[in-house]
Amino acid sequence: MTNYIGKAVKRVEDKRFLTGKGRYTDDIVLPGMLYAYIVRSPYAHAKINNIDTSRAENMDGVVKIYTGKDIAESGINGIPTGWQVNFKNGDTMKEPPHPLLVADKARYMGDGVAVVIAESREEARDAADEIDIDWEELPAVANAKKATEDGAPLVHDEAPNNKCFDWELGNPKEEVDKAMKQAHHITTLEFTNQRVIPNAMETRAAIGQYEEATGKYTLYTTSQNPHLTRLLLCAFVLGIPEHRVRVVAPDVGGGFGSKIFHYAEEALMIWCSERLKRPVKWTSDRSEAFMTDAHGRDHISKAEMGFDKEGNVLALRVKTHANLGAYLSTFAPCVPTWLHGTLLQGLYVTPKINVDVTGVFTNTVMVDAYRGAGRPEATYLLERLMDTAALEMDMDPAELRLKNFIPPFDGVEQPGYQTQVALQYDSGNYHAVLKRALEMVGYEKFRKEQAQARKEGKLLGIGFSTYIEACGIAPSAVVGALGARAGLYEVGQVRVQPTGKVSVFTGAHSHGQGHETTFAQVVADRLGIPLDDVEIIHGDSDSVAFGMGTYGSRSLAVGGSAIVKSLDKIIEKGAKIAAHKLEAAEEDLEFAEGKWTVKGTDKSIAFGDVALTAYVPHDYPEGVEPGMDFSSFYDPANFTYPYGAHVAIVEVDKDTGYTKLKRFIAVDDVGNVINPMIVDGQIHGGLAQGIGQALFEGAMYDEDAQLINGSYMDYTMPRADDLPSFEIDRTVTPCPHNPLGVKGAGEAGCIGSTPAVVNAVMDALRPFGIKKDLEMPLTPERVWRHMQG
Amino acid sequence: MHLKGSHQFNAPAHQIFKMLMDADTLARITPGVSELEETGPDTYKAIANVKMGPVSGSFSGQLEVAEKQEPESFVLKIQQNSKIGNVAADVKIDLEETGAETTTLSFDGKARLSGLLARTGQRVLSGVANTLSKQFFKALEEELENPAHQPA
Amino acid sequence: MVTNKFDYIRAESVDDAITLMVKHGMDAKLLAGGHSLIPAMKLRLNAPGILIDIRKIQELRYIKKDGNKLVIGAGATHHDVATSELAHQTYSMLPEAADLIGDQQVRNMGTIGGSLAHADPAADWPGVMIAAGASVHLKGPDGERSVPAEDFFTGFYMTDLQENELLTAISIPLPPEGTRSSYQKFMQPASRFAIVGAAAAVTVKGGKIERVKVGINGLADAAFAAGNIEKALVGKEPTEANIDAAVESTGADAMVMADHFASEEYRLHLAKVYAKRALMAATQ
Amino acid sequence: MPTKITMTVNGQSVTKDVDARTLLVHFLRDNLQLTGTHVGCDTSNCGACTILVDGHAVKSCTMLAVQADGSEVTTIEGLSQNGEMHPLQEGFREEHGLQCGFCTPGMIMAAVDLLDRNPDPSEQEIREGLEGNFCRCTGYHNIVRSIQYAAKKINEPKKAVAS
Repeated sequence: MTNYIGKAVKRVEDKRFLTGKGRYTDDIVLPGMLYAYIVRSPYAHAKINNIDTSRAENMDGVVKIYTGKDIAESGINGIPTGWQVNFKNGDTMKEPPHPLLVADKARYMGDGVAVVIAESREEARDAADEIDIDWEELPAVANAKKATEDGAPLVHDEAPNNKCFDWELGNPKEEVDKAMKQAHHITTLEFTNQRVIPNAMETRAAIGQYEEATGKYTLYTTSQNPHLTRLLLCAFVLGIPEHRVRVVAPDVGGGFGSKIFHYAEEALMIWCSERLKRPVKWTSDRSEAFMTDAHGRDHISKAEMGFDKEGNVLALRVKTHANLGAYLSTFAPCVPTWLHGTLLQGLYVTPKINVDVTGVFTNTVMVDAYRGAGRPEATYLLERLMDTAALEMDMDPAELRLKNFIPPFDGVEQPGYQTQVALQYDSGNYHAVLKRALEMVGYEKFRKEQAQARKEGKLLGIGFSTYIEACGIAPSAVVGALGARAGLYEVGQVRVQPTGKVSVFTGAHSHGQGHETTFAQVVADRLGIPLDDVEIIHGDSDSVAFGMGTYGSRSLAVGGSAIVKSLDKIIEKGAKIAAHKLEAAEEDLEFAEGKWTVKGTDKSIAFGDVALTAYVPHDYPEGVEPGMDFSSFYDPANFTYPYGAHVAIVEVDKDTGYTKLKRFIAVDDVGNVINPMIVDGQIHGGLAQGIGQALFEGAMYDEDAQLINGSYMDYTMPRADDLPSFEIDRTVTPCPHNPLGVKGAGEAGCIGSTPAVVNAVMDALRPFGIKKDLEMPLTPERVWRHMQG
Repeated sequence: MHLKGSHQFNAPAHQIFKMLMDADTLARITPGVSELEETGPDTYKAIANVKMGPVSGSFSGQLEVAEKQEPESFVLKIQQNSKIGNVAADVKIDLEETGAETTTLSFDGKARLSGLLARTGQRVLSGVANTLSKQFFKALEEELENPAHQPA
Repeated sequence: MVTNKFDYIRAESVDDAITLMVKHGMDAKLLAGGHSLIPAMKLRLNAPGILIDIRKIQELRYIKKDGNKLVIGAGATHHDVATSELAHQTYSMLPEAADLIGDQQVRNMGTIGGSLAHADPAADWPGVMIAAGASVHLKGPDGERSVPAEDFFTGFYMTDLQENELLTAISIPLPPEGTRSSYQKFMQPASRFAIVGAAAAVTVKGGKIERVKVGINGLADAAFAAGNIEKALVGKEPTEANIDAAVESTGADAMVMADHFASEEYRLHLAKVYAKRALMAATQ
Repeated sequence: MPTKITMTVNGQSVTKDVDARTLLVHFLRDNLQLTGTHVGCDTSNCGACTILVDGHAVKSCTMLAVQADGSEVTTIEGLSQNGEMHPLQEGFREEHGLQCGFCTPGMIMAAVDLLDRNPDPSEQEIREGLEGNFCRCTGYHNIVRSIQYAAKKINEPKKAVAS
């Protein structure tokens, strides 16, 4: 009855969303609130000679206009970076200042120049049109590889050749070169993993509120991690006292990575509010979101994989130029390095791996984590290599993978698997997921259908992708050594109320993942109480002690584990009280179904009675404190490593190059599952985004680094009729090192699906010969040109 | 955006060239241009009102005639700014006499857009360019046929 | 996202709308469904001083048979056409095309008159109206006139509409027996406008094509009638080989548009493919 | 110059002065505090702002409040009757048709129109019927299931009566 783990419990949070009662940042209206509109650079790179705000200042409703000069003169710092990656020679990465508004020079189209604050949204917008800026356009660069060439426009004077860092991981280059020389066959791919725009359906928004009487600051913001935002805001940007700052991330309409970061607008709203002594709200337009939300991916890579005669992988060599954009976003340096290079072992026993990454500044929006962050890039690279190699060596792509997989290990009886690229995988049976996927797709039958279809002139294709990812990024000591400037633990507080109802405070933030349900299931199940007796509180730094937020599929593995630690403390303390009340020895008690029972008797005391006793401690064990409220910090021992096998079946229209995704099969292993309905939902959403990258999405910059598809009229979002119903299944290999045995499911779908779709299209195009130059997204024209020769 | 096009006129090259060098004529035949004021040798201040379907904007900026090779070619350098975005274009104009009284005018150049126009206007750009060049050629043709408009 | 300031007037009738246009001149714009105009105004790509709302003029919203014609009022929404049995009986391509415009919400608001007057070259109606041999009815201060659809679209967002004229209706001659039609569209995947759309109306008698009309939109800066296809097919049998040969010259004289979704070469290729698909669907 | 407008919103008549340029979505959110209707884009593609005007789904970000003068408007807040969730609301909950919840009100209102036009849609018809609404969370998989659930729930009593 109170057994909730593993059940598809309907979501607790749904009712408010279904009835229009969700509370998103832009829904909040505070007394006396002002509205901000940010004037942005139309140029990707330009000097500001002069800004004339005089006309705008006199317009109706305008309260104040601030420019970058005002910000600079106030003496505050810019937006910091949360991760440091050094040059190979040991030099610190280049970390140029990132002001809230620029004063001298704009470095990307959309760089903030001035903010208009008015009594209404309309008046702020009208006044912005009347600000005259004397621009001096400078040459700009958007392409990461071109940006490193001599003579390329410099984004920051302090970063020669626009290099932020260069970085290497794995076996020494010479060892890899040597292994490559032994190879019977080398598959080489040169490609761009294009820039995609996260497009959470809720655009970013921020309200800054300073109350003069109390000296208290409140920031309402669309954030995936309010505590980190508070820390950065206080310690690095504004230097305001952290204990007087409250950051609230109320309901947040999706993030997908783009709302992890601390953005300039958040600090700016607080800064403005402090000056004007009134709350100030900024809500991004979608057009603005396109050009200011941190984008994802944007790697230019050359990848080579060497094989022996039998098809065993011998070595992998990767050189990547990673576009970081114009400034360093919060986790930007970490994504193409520690979240990408470390995943290049994939599922394969590759004996030698070397990865070399150059982080590059360009005149584009910041690039940072986007669903999967680094891991999709690594997977795309490996899985395109695998399918291409299979084609080139005339082997079956599934067979080639099965041959090269790391043998099964559970991380308990068998040790974890040490890779060539710094990680130790926790547990896995990689053959099992692919075999299950082949079974679901009906592989042999499909190949026959395909052969028949080809005879009829139809282009059917099948593509595979098997992946591993690293979730629940940790432990703090390790990530600290790798450059993280924050710990990556999580906080979980469980407060049992006197009536036995339970409030749980978590630093993990939910913006669609269903924490209010999943976490409640864990708590109710462990305490043996009804789900309805548990409330999950998140997203408010005044309620929740601390937290590191939600990203990298860390919530349950790290945040959930912190809660479990607190639950253990609750049960332990409860046992003391129960033993006293039952006049039994603690070790004679067992806790199950919400009560402590003296083993072998029917003597028991319910959880609620123990809770009441804790708060009304009239008859109470000696030396035990009243109350029942525990907080725990959980710092994980290792990452978790979900994995899976995805298969796509496509049909390409010979006449137009249009690709129709006909089937998509995904078998994922995310460890133990608390709520299968929610996990399935996470997989579905990830698949759509990964398929989106393969077929539809991609930011386009022209030669002047102008973003030319910055609206839904030009940036293709996957729609319902672009996708099939997904066929999904899972295997379960528990994570051996966290108490719930969970691995994380948020990004899996997005990581595995992209290469599966591209591989399927390449397979469909097999009758046109083996070519490798098809770049994502696979637009009809690209595919058509590929067929033309 | 690449700008390219050509049209044959029933006039000798030097006549067309001369017309194109005349500010008043140029102002009359260039679609959208409402004002062209000479600010220096071969340099003009230009005001344009573009009204096309969903887009309507007032542009102002500079127009410069460079690399003059009378009567064969010149380069038109345009910089126009507006609230909805900015346009910068370098267009080479070639006049080739294909007969005694016939000349082919061809242009080839690049327009660079920034701001809102660049971000939202992609779908319509080549159509705009096509229509504007059609209008320009038509207007030039009419000028050539109308002796009253011949520059002195 | 907010528009510039403007004044708003709701016209009560067609004549009222014309009077208002005359009164306010160039500063005014007509607002029908608003689905092209309002987004542009929100982006501030356009800032009319006055909007004259004609959406609620009931005399503009109808679909009826009038003698040997189907007449569609300018105020009929795309949804009205998509669900009109009369329209379906006349040319099946009418509801077919209506159903491919934007999305349901857009079809509920957007009007056929608004779309035709707006003359987006990538819109679906112009090609269909050309293939249907429709006439566009206009009314202005000086009275009424009608223009064949084929001549109505003059350029990029440009039509034969004169200042202060209002598009009131579209009339479509009922097709001869043995006529079938189809509209086929290759969508721009983001906006769902046509990269290329081809509408074909074909009358087959005694196994031979007696009459054929093909309208192409999306390819050039205005929708146009593919006369070459018509010439090549009249009198021929509606075979795939004949159609293949006929569509080969599609768009040969057109100033083909290009954008990042489709280059000139690809667009031109698509025009042939889609002209063929429309003709095949209307004959096979 | 403000214009006085009157409309029925979720069954209640409201009269307010608005500027001509006030979008219907802003009118609902700012003037009537009906914040269940969301703004997700500015080009009328995403559908987050979908509501019913005179029974038809429209994008309230692409309609002026003055255009809705005299109309009957239904928003997500007005969908449940007597405290009972509409079958679509129930379907979205039962089939996990929502995650972050931002697109959900618009998605549901579009689905109301869809089922109104086609009470027993196929999966393909549902997918096509949602072309005006973006969801970034669910991959649409469970949204389709949710609408199927609602269709079944709405049709079952009818079928029972018919037989």
